[in-house]
Amino acid sequence: MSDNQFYESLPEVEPGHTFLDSKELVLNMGPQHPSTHGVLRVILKLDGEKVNGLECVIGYLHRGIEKIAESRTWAGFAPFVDRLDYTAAVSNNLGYCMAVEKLVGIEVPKRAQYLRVILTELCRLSSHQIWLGTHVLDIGAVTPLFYAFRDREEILNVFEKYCGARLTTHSFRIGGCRWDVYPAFIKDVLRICDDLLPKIDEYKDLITGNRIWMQRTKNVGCISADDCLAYAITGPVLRGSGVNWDVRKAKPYSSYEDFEFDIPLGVAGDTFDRYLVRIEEMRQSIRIIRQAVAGLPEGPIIARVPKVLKPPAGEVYMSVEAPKGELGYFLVSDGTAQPYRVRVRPPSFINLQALAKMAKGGLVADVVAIIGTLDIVLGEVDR
Amino acid sequence: MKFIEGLKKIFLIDLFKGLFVTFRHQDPNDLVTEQYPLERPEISDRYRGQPRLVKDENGKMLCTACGACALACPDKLIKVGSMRDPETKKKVLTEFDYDMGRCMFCGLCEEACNTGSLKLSRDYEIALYSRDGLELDRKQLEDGTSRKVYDK
Amino acid sequence: MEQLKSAYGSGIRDAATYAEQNYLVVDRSICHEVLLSLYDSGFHSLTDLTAVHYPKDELPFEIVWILFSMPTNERVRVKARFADGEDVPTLTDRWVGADWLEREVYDMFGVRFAGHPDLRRILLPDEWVGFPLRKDYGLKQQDTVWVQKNLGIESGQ
Amino acid sequence: MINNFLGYLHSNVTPGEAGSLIWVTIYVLLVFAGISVGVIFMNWFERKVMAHMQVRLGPMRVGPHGLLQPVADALKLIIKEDLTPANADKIVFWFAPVCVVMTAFCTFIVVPFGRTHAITDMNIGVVFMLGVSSLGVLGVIMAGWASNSHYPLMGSLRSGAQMVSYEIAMSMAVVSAVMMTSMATGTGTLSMIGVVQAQMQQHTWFVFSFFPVGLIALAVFVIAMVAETNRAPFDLPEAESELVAGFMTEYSGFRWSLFFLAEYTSMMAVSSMAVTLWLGGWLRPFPNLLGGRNWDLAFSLVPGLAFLALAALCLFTYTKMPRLKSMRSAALGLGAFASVLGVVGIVMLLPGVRDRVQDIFWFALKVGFFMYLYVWARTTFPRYRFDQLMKIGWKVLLPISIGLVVLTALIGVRQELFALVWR
Repeated sequence: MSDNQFYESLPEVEPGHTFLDSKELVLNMGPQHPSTHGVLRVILKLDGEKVNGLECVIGYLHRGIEKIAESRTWAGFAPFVDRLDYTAAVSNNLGYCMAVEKLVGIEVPKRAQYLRVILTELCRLSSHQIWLGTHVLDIGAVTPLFYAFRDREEILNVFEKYCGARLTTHSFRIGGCRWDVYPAFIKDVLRICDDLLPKIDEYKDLITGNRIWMQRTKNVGCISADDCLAYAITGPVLRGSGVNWDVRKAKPYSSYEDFEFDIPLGVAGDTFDRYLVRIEEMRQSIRIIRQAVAGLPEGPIIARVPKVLKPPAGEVYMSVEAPKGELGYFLVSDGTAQPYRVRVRPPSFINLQALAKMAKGGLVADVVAIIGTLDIVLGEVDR
Repeated sequence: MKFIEGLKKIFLIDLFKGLFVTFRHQDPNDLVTEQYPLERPEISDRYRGQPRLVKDENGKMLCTACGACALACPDKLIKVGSMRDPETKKKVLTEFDYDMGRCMFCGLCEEACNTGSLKLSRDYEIALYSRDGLELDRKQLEDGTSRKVYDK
Repeated sequence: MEQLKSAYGSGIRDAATYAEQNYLVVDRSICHEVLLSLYDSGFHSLTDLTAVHYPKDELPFEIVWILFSMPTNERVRVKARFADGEDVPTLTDRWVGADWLEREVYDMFGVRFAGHPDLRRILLPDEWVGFPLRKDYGLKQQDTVWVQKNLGIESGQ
Repeated sequence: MINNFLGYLHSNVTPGEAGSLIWVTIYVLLVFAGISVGVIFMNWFERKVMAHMQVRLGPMRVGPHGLLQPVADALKLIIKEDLTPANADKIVFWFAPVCVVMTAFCTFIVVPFGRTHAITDMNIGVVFMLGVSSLGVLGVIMAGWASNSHYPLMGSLRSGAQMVSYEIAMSMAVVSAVMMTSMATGTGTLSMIGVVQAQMQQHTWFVFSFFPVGLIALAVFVIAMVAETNRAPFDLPEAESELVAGFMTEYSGFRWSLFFLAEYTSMMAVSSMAVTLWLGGWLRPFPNLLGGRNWDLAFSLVPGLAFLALAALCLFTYTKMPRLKSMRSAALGLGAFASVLGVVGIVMLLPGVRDRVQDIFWFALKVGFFMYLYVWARTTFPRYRFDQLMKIGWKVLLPISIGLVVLTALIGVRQELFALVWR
């Protein structure tokens, strides 16, 4: 439905209408808008301040990653997966490598599994810090963005020292990890854990306790638990509505069962609960990192994998708890060195569906808050 | 407890707490800005920057023109030209060009090279004003391209 | 899994587990009932819906539904083969989340979904011709008509 | 010519009252130039303070520590192309910024920087100030309407509603302050200089008189003041996350800088009003507690010493600057700036100049505190939603301020009340 079709579909002014009855104002929160976290276009049908209807137009960042996969080798496709959710490249990589390992049936050595857990949890911290900075910025407070990005800088330095790149890390290979730990790795990671805890409490004074923040986020964008299930929403948004489901607990992978951590749950399913869930998740990630670093076993970091990988014909669906939700890979292989079909189950794409339902009836300012709390990344929505 | 909450609400305690957090952050040694041309960032030695063909100590080429890197590269950016040396019957590298314009620095070529001659160096200042300077030929790969470094 | 097999005997082609993931291959005529019965037995959230294109078979499009049941923490994959141009029954009545997923499969494969509220392209521009994820759609191929009209350039390459 | 000029210097009455036309025009130009310098400094001050609170450095490249940044901004805005949207309403589009700037500057006619340092001493000074500061709303709505596009229209309507609803709370707080002026002499005064003199006679700043009432009145005024100038937690009209830039979206170049100038000027005007009414305008701290000759002398030295300290700070950073060819011009600039500050400091220590300058320095210091408060609030607080903003304006601030007026009145006449009751 191109623009003019959309505008024609608006109700004509019936004869009974007087000039004072406000016809709906169609506002275009266009692809390049300061608070749509990327190239998302939201067509708002407004009655004054209230949002009557909302429609998302996506596809501006569509690069056709699933088509590219069909002409790359299994190992050659791994760097492309970093570009999906570019704020959490490590967990995309982990998901893809584990899916291929399950397809081929490779057993990853224990040390590589622990190393992968440490790096994924660090990546979850950095993704949550980006979310915190931009979400609070959309609601008006300018400073937390800089505190969150300053803390994130430490994590990016560890990524750079470990695998050579800060954002598109391409840190794992099929069968394990590419590099072993650099000498000061353990010291850096523990320093990050110790530095971050007081900083998270600082956010409590600056934001959580702030009455303006509470008024802007309490019962805004509410969604009930069974709506979440109907929309197949996963991740912090689901846990914000009180559903106790996390892929790391439900279907443990990469030796997550060795670590004990609890899953924060919200109660009312509004923006404030999701905020608390993510802040608590950052604390839990630090707990996991500490246990993983303490229990890092010795041994090889990569299993024996043939140079040109030809997995047996078959298909497999493997999902990982990415910072945004359940990131799944459905791989179909026909026995050749190139994947036959790679389907990425993007959590942001499916969570974004609920935006129309959550934003209905709210105000324009709430639409911005809800986009922030859904924590969508357009690289993953458009693929 | 309700009464204390009420008092806190009246005297805007939560707002003042927020104010003191921002005030506390003002002391100079907290500032993190790095003024780039003067203070240069320190780069880790595993950094994946501009590709380079490495020579061993006495200047002999390590590359045996086997083409493993050209195969491993997902975007087919590397073209290796070689001719067979009549008496030693071994391949000798004639020309090697690397299109850095489309490279995503994933490091798969460095991994595939078994003689360790193709390395992604720690050079991160590779910006240019025009796109054609990005197709690196063999000579540029060996002794590196010197980009103009600004000091202010 | 077993009681489903008994209920639909002929319709279910194959119910097996590959790499300890159980999946059902179902005949396209009864796939809707199988899915609804799965819904009633607890599989309330539709994790994923996608399609795979086998150009050489006579029923080229294989639609894959991945369902997940929260109470029993179990995941099942239901697959059904469809001919080109044949309508697939939509799931948006039971699983609201299927709306965008079905639109994306239509956008990428051209498989129409009967009963879908507003089936149109979701990722590609509306007037785009061709369905990219089909095997016969070239990697570098573009809808040059659309590109010239809207972007005013010769072609992407 | 010279002697009547010197005569003005020694006159102990404001130029307006003195009635000499030339002296008034000179003084008007002087005050407006001072305000513009204040706006330029405020531009640099806000960016630097906000940056330091956000663990970053702020402008450092343009001149030493970004000192030339405001000049660069002003130059850029003047050179930039000045667009007028397609079918915008030309005249209204042109007049809107002019109207906003005019009202912002008019409020400074009555602001007293010292006993004799005010353009004129109107006997209805406070009412005049309130009236003119509420004219700014017209300019904002004109700007929104003339830009002829969705975002500015919604932004201007929002800010219009916001300014109107907070004005009432503001004026009620002002009423309670003005009532306090009549405590000692029995007859209150509306003139700004009169208010400060009343505080002088009552030996207390109105903030501290009848302990809770003055403080609450100032708090209500500060909140309303922040909302009046669309700043900090109430900056909804130019909330970039929703309305891109509110009513200023369609403006560019010089016209946009007029809005920018008007915003800072109205911030200064409203905070100088708060200073005059509650914090004893140009009075030095503890005028009566620490009265007497030597205290006066000590306090009069403070301005000069302050400027010398600033000069020393600049010299200190000059020595710490890295020795680089490219940085040499910046270092020289900093050195020159430090010497200028030093000279000004010494001049201020001369006896003749000292007591003249003292009033202006204390007034500027107090207004500076409010400016710091603005910037501090802007970095810390998230933004209110529009309906919450109106709820606070009408349901919270207004009742409190009206209650204040009643309370001040009751406390004011407490003797008569007791007398009535006991008898």
